[in-house]
Amino acid sequence: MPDFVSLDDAIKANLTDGDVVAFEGFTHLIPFAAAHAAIRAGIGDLTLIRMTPDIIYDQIIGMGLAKKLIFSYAGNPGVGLLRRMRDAVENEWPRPLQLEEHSHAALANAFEAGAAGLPSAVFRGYQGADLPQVNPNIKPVRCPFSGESLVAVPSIRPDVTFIHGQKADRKGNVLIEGILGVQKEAVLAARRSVVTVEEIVDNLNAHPNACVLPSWTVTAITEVRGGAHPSYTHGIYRRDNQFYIEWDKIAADRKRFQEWMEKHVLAESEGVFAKRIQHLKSPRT
Amino acid sequence: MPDFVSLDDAIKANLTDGDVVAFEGFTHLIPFAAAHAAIRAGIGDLTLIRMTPDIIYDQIIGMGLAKKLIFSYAGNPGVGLLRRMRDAVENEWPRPLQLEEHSHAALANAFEAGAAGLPSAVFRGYQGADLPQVNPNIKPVRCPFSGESLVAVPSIRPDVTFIHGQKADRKGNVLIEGILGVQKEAVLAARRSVVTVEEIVDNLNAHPNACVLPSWTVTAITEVRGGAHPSYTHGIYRRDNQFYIEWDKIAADRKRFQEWMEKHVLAESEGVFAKRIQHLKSPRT
Amino acid sequence: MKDEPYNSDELMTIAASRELRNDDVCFVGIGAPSAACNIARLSHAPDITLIYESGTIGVQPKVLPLSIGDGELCETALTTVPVREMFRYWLQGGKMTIGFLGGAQIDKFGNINTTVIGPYGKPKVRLPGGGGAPEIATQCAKIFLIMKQSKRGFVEQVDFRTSLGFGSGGNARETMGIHSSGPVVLFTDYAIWRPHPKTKELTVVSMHPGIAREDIEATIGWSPRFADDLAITEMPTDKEIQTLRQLKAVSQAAH
Amino acid sequence: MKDEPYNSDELMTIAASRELRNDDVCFVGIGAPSAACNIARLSHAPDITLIYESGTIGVQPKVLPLSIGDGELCETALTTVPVREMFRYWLQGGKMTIGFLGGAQIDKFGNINTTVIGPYGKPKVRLPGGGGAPEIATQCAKIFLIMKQSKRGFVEQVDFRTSLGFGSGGNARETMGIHSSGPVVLFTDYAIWRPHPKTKELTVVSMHPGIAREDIEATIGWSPRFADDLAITEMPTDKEIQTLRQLKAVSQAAH
Repeated sequence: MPDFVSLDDAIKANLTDGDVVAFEGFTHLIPFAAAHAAIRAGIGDLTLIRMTPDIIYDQIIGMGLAKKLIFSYAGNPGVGLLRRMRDAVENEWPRPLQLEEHSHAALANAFEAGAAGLPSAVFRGYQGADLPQVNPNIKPVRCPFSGESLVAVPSIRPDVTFIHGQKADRKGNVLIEGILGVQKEAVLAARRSVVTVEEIVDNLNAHPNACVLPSWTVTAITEVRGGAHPSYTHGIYRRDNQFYIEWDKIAADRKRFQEWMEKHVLAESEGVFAKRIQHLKSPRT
Repeated sequence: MPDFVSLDDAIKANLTDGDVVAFEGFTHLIPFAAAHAAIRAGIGDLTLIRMTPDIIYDQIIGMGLAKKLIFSYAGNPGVGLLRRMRDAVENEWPRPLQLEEHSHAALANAFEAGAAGLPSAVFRGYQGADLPQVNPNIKPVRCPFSGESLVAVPSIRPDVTFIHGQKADRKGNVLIEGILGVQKEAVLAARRSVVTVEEIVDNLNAHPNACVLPSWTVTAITEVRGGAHPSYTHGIYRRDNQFYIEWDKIAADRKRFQEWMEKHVLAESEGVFAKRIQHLKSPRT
Repeated sequence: MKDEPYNSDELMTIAASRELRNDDVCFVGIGAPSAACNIARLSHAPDITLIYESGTIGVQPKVLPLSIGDGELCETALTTVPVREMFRYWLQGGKMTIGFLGGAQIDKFGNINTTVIGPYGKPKVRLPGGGGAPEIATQCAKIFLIMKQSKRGFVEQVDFRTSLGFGSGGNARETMGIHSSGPVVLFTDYAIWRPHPKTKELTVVSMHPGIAREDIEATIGWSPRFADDLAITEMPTDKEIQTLRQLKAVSQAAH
Repeated sequence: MKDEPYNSDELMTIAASRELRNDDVCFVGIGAPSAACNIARLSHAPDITLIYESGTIGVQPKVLPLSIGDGELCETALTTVPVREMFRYWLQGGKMTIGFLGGAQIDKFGNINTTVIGPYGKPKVRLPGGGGAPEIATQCAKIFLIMKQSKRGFVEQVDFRTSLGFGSGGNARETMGIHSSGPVVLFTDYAIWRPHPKTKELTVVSMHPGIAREDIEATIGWSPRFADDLAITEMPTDKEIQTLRQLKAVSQAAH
């Protein structure tokens, strides 16, 4: 059974300087509250993994807490580039950032292979693309039956995965609904996992084939209402698209970024997330 | 959009002598009505694929319509052996039957690879087991990163897959709920697919992450109430465990088997399935 | 083109929407592809299947999503599958008839760069990277390219080949063992381009109304080829333009 | 043993149930393993996680299933996953603490045959085959064996090694690169056996009440080893026997 603890305690017990960590979420259910708690705790030298690093990784990188990024698409979705991440890559500010770059297909397969306990994932990919020339972690393999040339990438096994879900029950089983991303894989592939949920309930009332993580696959659970904001939680509140557009301006300037982080992350606590979603609550359609 | 046709027409249009065919279902949702229609049509020289060949394959084999079986567990689940299949393997009655035998893990991976458009599946399996010595379709492969020795099996790409589902809507989208087996993979991996459903409805009312096959992945759809009997349809009728126990006696004797098939399969039509489930209707718990 | 009842961006999107069919299964990206697909769905192709890489299959959004994972997509989808499944069963499994691509740079063979401007190890501009593109480019049956023309974007050689078009042209795809068609058309704000049947060089086959060859040459970083039987792109109909503008207005209000 | 308040089959099942813990995650097969797991769940291990290969995770059946896919399993499960996922994420992914195996033949190193009696190509008896067993045997942290003793079943050499026990004994598993423990215990209707720490030969460590060494020797196809400190298996408690019989009665009535 997972520990039901405060978010700060969950971070303290599960995230350490130098860890390989995935804060997963595919546009939906991005664990912002957990990432902000990690930033407040100042845990650094992290290797960050995510298919779609967006604002939270821009924030962690901008705060100088990451040494490496494993990713497949680093953008502010629908808005533009990640300006803090660019600054780190192009100007080494506030510190250099190593990149290990893949395609979505590769990383989705790599998470799957991690959950499946395999050392690598085999798929058909990167045909005619340049990435295999700059990433030694993409290797050709041959199908022993057809002779076809396929590619392999190492599986992903984070030290710790953070995700956000709709509900947990009191035994610690977690329900996720809507756009699922690779969160189930990220949890099952990780040594430890921390889940923030909108609500802890008596009964999940889940569809038999819904995405449920059994309690014994989860290390710690914390209730944080609005914990995915400005991302969203299907059925509970909408994506704060306005904030994503605004972030482009905040992140454009180092000083403005630092002031914003000081005020809205460092000087805050996770309680603020419930307030941030007040205007975004949506009825389930 | 799939054709909405009678079961006999769906068989005629999609199953031919010599085809590689999967009637999939994992204890739940086994497409008995479709298999019986195929037997009535007398289509033979089939290569049958299924993880858990049970009574329907015992019937097809006993009727002399199969030349080969690709499988991982051939039993009457919870009851015993498949006596018609044994008779074919041990005594070549009514004709010889080639076997290609795998483990469940191997076939589940092979269906997955088929759905994923890959020529083979790679997994960790068969360690210390004898099957790789008698099945040339199990080959060692090496992880290019860790050097670990893994195994590969060819992916499965049936000519045609038959499955049974709860509902289809009028556009031909299909909903499956409960124990899912490898049916989604079997349909996506196949050149053609035929789906029998309990009911054709206006709206599937499906959970967002339920197992739904879009209309354009399905070749033909037929409404057959009770079409999985003596297997079951979650939420609609229970498994006829009594019949599975009885089958052991029917299949024990060649003559009794033939008489039973004559009376209950050859002389019947799919309409009989609705009657067979009358005493098994269960409220959803 | 200020006085026209449409602008060139709108025609680019509308021209793309016209080539989509009712039985297409499209792997849709955000922006112009999303608009083109939804105009097709709201006009001549009501049953077109739209799939976003977030795992949403058969979406029917009322507003255009800002991201590929907006709630609107899941709420209107036929079904939503895990991302692993999206890339394995639906993209690699060969279920998509059409994929859309565009990027920061494109060359005459439709190879695209969305990774870096400058050298990979020390980029002048670090772009978002490939995302789904490397596999979309080879695993969808056909590729529709959409991209606005500019000297900066239409280059002799891309700095990094994020996704394959026709490589060095000719039968380069076939020699790599790739069976899909690759880019069958490129929609820009000036013209419609199609690959030459043999060389595979993208060739202007239709210029938008009011556009001259010189306009195109002035915005392309190589010497572009024009088809012998050069057409003029049909103007948007009132219905097309209304559908697009309404969709954009609703979407802007929603975000 | 007719006059005993229990029979030897019942003790076999109950002895297995006693070694299951509240935090175990069990890959359960039909028959005795299913009964043992559910007795544990209904007595000392209420939170034990039971998983059936049909994809049902965390089941709490009121009646024992006849097949590994009875409706009862899905209806009482925490969640039901596709079979692909069951074998990849949950079994191969190393989530199971205990797997149960038994079969038509077993040898002194716990290797098991459920494939054929006689040669593979021309079998005397064609058995069902391995199903999940080949991977269960190596991918669960520990294996519990359950099998009734008989000269036919307990053989010097299995006709076909469907699933690995300790191979030829000693550190055979380690040399194959396998990190799981393999069979840590064998429950029969006569005794409890455990592997010798070095040779890994299954050794009788506890005989059921009323059983003599000769009874065991008469039902084993090799010369079985007995531990120095041989115990006598604890008799079933009233509660254990009641729980088992109630479960079986309810199940028989249901099928």
